[in-house]
Amino acid sequence: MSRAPSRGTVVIDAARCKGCELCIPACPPRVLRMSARRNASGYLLPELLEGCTGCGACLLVCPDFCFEVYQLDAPDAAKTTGGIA
Amino acid sequence: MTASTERRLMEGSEAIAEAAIAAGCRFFSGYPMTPFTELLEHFARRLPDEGGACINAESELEAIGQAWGAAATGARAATGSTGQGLSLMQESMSEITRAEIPIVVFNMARGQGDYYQATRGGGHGDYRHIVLAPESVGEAVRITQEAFHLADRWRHPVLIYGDYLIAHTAEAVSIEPIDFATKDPLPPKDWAVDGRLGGTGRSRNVNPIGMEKGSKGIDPNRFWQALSDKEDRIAAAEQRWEAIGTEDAELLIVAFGTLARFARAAIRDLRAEGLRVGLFRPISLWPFPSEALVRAAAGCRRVACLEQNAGQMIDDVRLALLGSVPVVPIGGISTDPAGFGIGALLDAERIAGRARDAYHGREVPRGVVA
Amino acid sequence: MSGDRDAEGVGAGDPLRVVPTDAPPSGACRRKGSFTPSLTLMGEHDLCPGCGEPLALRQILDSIEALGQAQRAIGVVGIGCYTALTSLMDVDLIQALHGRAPSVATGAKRMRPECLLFTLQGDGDMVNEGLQEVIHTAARGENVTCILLNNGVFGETGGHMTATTVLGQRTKNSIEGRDARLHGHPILIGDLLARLDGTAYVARASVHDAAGVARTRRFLDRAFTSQLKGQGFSFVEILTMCPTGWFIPTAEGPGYLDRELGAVHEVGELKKDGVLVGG
Amino acid sequence: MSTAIEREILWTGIGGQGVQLAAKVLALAATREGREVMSLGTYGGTMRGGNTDATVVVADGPIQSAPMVSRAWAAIVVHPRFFEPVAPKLRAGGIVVVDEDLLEGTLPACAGARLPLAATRIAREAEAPKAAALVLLGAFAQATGLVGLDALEAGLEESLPSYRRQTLESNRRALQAGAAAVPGVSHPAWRKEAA
Repeated sequence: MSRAPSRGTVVIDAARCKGCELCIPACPPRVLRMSARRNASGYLLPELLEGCTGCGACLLVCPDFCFEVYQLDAPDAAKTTGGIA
Repeated sequence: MTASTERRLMEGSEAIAEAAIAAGCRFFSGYPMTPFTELLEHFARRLPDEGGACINAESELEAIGQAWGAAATGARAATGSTGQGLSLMQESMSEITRAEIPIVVFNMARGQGDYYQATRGGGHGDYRHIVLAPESVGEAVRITQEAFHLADRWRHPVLIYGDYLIAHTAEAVSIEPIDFATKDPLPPKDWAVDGRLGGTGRSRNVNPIGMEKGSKGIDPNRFWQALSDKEDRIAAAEQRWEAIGTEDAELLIVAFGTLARFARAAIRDLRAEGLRVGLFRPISLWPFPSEALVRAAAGCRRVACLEQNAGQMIDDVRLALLGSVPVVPIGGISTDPAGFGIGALLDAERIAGRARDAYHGREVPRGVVA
Repeated sequence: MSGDRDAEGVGAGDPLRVVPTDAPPSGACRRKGSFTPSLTLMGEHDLCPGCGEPLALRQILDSIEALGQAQRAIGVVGIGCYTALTSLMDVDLIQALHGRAPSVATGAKRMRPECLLFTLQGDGDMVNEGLQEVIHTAARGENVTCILLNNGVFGETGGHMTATTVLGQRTKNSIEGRDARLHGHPILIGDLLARLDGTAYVARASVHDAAGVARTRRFLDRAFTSQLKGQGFSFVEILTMCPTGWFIPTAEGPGYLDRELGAVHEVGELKKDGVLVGG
Repeated sequence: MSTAIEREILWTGIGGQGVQLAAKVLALAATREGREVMSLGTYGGTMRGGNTDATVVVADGPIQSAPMVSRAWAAIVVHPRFFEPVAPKLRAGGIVVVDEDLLEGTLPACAGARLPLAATRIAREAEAPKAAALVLLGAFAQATGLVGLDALEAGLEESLPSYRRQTLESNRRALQAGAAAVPGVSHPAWRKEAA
């Protein structure tokens, strides 16, 4: 599965997340998926893959206000900021 | 037409509506029901002229909800019904009291059977609200205005317990705005909602459970204890009564509302016969003027409780006197076929007869007074 | 539904690169949307995972802010799970009794006509206990906006049948599914209100996906605008997920909402500028 | 004890005769003259055809009576059908004004001087056939001096709702005709009786 370079990215407030998974199918480029990581409350957390478009769909469907959405000025800038987790 | 200070013949309903408007009431809502109906009619006719609003609600449930919303914005607002409609309002009465919303509620009752409803409250939870019972149209004019002051003074509902006679009797009265606030300044309504503080972090929430903004938990215990403490202060500060001829009375009649007027007329005759009879009239039914009653009854051989019901106020009379003086009920159930509370008990001679029996230690008849 | 849901199956040896999400990007960028909605005092609340009500709340508050009404809005909140959201809403509020919010909003609006008045009610609140109040408020043409969060169950009591529960829907007191013979038919409140002469704007939205949420926002904007124009009663019904009350996994909430409730309570605008849509 | 003179007037008749209007005119007139006034109308379940009663209390000081009185100084009997419970309330020294045209047999015995009046005929002759109650009121006022005729006429004008204005003149004639049918003050209202 090939991914387009990221044109946007998100910050996830992991402490607030309740692991409901609503963001996963809501993401148009399908770059959100559930990880094996859990927050302090024990909820499984989503993680972001390359290819985010910054569309903000995740923000719209997140009941716990966990997402902050950024549009990158230069495509793929996300890769340079974080690298592989 | 604006509120008139000229002396005019007015039915109680009209006089009360005019007094409310003179006190600054700008919102009224109600559902027609005899003998409350004319109060609604007068507000409907007059409030639009005063820049206010009167709504013919779909039910008493809605009527009190609308008054609630109006009062929550800081406006002086009122609603009312007869006891039956007040029953429907009890859930809101409880919540409004606990949300500390100052409204005035009129019970143009069908007789005196709503004493428990008025003073104990038919709603849920711990709450008491002020209850004032005028005996005449003239007194209703003053009490109505005072009710709006007390509501704002304490951020608390005030119920006015009237009846068919208060609503329908016409008296020559003048409606002059009474200034209560100069002697007893009102606190600012800095709790009311006007929308202006939205987004500032200081927006308001008028609610009955102690919900505070910016914090997830609520603390109803603390909130309701504070309300209870306030009610204790009201109970100490707002007792009202009238005592007549109690200095030498051997028999003390206790009566409230218009029935006290019949007792007053009866006592005039009894005194003419040489019987030493006095009258104690609670004006505030909650808080009940217990200490004043104890003082008034101090030298009496007997206390006669006159009320037009199966015996409700007598609980408060007995609680006040704690067995120090024998208490005899001399009223009873008494209404007309329509159930409006125009019973045979509303007769000064009959009351004089019952008081005479009580005076002389004879048995007073019980049961329906027909 | 996405096949990525098997969370335990992904992780370290995955060939796809995971982008860190714990801090804003360091490069040149533009923030497009922030965590918490406009007009909130905090981002946290105690509603269940997968609940649709906070999604609706976000759109309501964002709409009020965007329309420049932040300092003129008064909300009247009914009794339901959403009542807990009052602690985070930074607009003036009146807490009403179950079902009574339209009446309370009426009184407030009459005394403060300059304010934007809205109610926040659930289906149990508005369509069960408060049905007559919302109908009469609409029929009077009160210039207020009533907002219904409709999930077809009493969420707060743990998933019981309401007046909007659809036929076949399992609830704790219709355990074999709502049966018209036993439990009667659901009330389509939006359709009912649209037929009243006093209503100016009536719409039904759903927050089951991002497009639905965006549509919800458009409908809210139009309802509030209608009120600001003084057109009369406006109404937005928002279908929301309640996976807890529906007894399904959170991730299945949007699909269930769209497939079951959405099939009966159809999404769309029912009345605009006082005229029935398609009528 | 108050030294005020307090006059209780009981009205009785059948719904539709204008009893409530006439009682209101009396109360308004007395208010105009600066008296203390209290009045209460009561009627049975039916608006027309049933009993209709009113109590008007007029005093020259604070009123001691309750809105419904056990004893009355005067009665105005617009129709005698429901007079029976009223009769025992009347005190000696008072006055009972009766429309004798409507008498069916004899009026129940009662205290107070009887002032019979052919009110129905007088009203008809005054071309105010529906206003016999006002004829009785005019006569009562003339016989007692409780209120002046001018105040009654002003009260009449005040009492009529806008949709009844066309009846003002005929009603005024009825008041005047009633007053003219009585020679003068026979039962002065404002003179205190000997105890």
